[in-house]
Amino acid sequence: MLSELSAILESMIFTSESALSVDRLCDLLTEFERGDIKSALTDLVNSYQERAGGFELVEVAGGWQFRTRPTFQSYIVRHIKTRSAKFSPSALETLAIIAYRQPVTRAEVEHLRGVDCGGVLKTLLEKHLVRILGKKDIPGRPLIYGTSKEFLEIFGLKDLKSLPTLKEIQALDEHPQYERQEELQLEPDKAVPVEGDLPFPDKREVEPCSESQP
Amino acid sequence: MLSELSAILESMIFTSESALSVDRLCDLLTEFERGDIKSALTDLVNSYQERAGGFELVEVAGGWQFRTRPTFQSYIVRHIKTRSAKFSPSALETLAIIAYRQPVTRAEVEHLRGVDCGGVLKTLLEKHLVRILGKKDIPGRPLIYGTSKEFLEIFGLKDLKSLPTLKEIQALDEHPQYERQEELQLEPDKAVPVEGDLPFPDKREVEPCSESQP
Amino acid sequence: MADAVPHHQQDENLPLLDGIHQQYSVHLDSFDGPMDLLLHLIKKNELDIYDISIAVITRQYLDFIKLMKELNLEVAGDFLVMAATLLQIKSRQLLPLDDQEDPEAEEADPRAELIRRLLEYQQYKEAGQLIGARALLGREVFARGAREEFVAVAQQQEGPLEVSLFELADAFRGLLARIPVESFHDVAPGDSLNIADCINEILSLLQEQDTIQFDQLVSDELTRERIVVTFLALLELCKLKLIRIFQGEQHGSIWFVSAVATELAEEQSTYAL
Repeated sequence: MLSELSAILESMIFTSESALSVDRLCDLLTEFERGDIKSALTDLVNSYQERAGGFELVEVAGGWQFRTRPTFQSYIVRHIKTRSAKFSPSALETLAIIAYRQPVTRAEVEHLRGVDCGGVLKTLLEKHLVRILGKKDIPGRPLIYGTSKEFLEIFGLKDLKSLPTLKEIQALDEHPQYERQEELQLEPDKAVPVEGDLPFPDKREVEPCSESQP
Repeated sequence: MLSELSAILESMIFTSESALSVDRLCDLLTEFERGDIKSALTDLVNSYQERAGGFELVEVAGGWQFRTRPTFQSYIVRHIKTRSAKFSPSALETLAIIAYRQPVTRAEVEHLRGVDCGGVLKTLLEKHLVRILGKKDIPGRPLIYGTSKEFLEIFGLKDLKSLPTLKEIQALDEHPQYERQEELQLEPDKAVPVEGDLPFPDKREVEPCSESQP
Repeated sequence: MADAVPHHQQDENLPLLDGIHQQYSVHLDSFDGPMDLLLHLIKKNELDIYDISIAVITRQYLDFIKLMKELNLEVAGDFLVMAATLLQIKSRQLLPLDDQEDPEAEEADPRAELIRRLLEYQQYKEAGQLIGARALLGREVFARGAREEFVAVAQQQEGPLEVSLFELADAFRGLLARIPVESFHDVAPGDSLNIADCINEILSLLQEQDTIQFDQLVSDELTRERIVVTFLALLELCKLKLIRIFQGEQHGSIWFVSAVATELAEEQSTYAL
């Protein structure tokens, strides 16, 4: 079992993006003595030493940081090198144009994006997300592009019809149109007070109460 | 002292940006048996439990990740900015409906909440908490929504089965065989894939119980 | 007398509004819709949700909408739809049951559908509260903050991922922003570099080593001109398909390799997304 202070220090060093110096830790933890913080740190270092786990607490660049042991680098790299890559914004944009506008030529994609798309297009072709559908029957016979089966698989789409239309995405911003019912007479027999001069000027000032109504 | 395998696993999980699943670990560590990997993971979890340090090894979104204990939040926020994870009651309500009822359409969510949900839904999509699963095979082919991996990660859920159990609904009257939301024309034969796995009690099987009213 | 008129008006309104105020003193903002308001009224009146008095609920619900209007709050259409539903249920309760109608097809209790919706809504509302009360990542619990520094290097050795032209340009922009303005003026116009020289320089460097880091190319003389020329040279090399550009991680260092050397390996590798 670690001491409370050791656990606190551990949580702070763990979440910090860079190494945390003793000075900084003392500044942050004013309720603890500097001496206690230092000895709690020593306890932590020792406990990681004894444990001989995958990482340890080391002093680097004048601060404390958790670092994996060099022994395990070969294992760590296995994960890092094969992990899934994220789409770059331009790749995603180009892919979106091809998906929604297919069959489409490179010139059309570039006209929409306003930039050269050769590189992105090549990457998308290499990743088998986009395929060449054929050649357009216009002067120059440019290649026409469309999305592939892999594209559907990656986005979990049954078919191209399942692609959400731009209209549907825009519809999220629209509220269903109700008829204006200002004149709806809810209880015509009761007089509605004048709208101005209310005894409570702001709705935020209406206080909540612990309602217990018999 | 930890075992070699435990230390290897620890180093890999420690450096991974997101939770690492057992499947992924087994794929990467072909020289070890799946059973050994699983028991080494259990050893690790136990060792962190006993240690009661600043962070622990938890299972989220189908994988393993180191996370700080909630107790230390007040210390951690002294030096790092919290990612503003603010959820309004309406966002949580909508998220709950989507989580328990997925795949679900916007119309179904709005019927349950009695209010337009376009804006909330868009925010949840932008925050990657909700994703579009496809389109429903009914007239109009509305989009269907479900929760994402990020949802599980942020809410610290192992999987959808770990969602808190819904309070059981007392059987209403002598007509328990009603169709759910008949006016929405849900296809009763359309099997909902995840629902069987959800902690949502099927109303048709719920026995009348003497329930204390709020 | 001039200011007595509004006072008088206020006094007249006070009793009624006070009554409403006391009955419904709640955060008006806090209702997430008509279902939420209905649940609140049911709890407030300590009604059995399975046997709610439509008369009581409808009356209070309509009073509430009126209050919202009096406070100049925009009453969302959803609230009015529910008002109509309540009024419809109320009127159906008043009507005698028509024996001619098929009793099987019609719900015996006109409230049944509403009660069902309320119960289900309550379920999700509570579930939402439970979910929201969890220790959330980035709010109560946190993942590791630091990145392992050797990872970028290891990445480059083992199997780099492709980087987009955009990220390359962004790295270039970032580099330009870092250069002090003075160094721009320091460049003597006489010894300006040309792109062809720079291309040859890069190609000869690539013969000596497998990979070059972008920063490495410009580290010797960090001037605006040098960076611009190097960048243009790299773009030209890219266009000629003589080099390939990689980035280990997002915002990580950018590396160049000779395209000729990697062609074989490239064909064998599969692209993971």
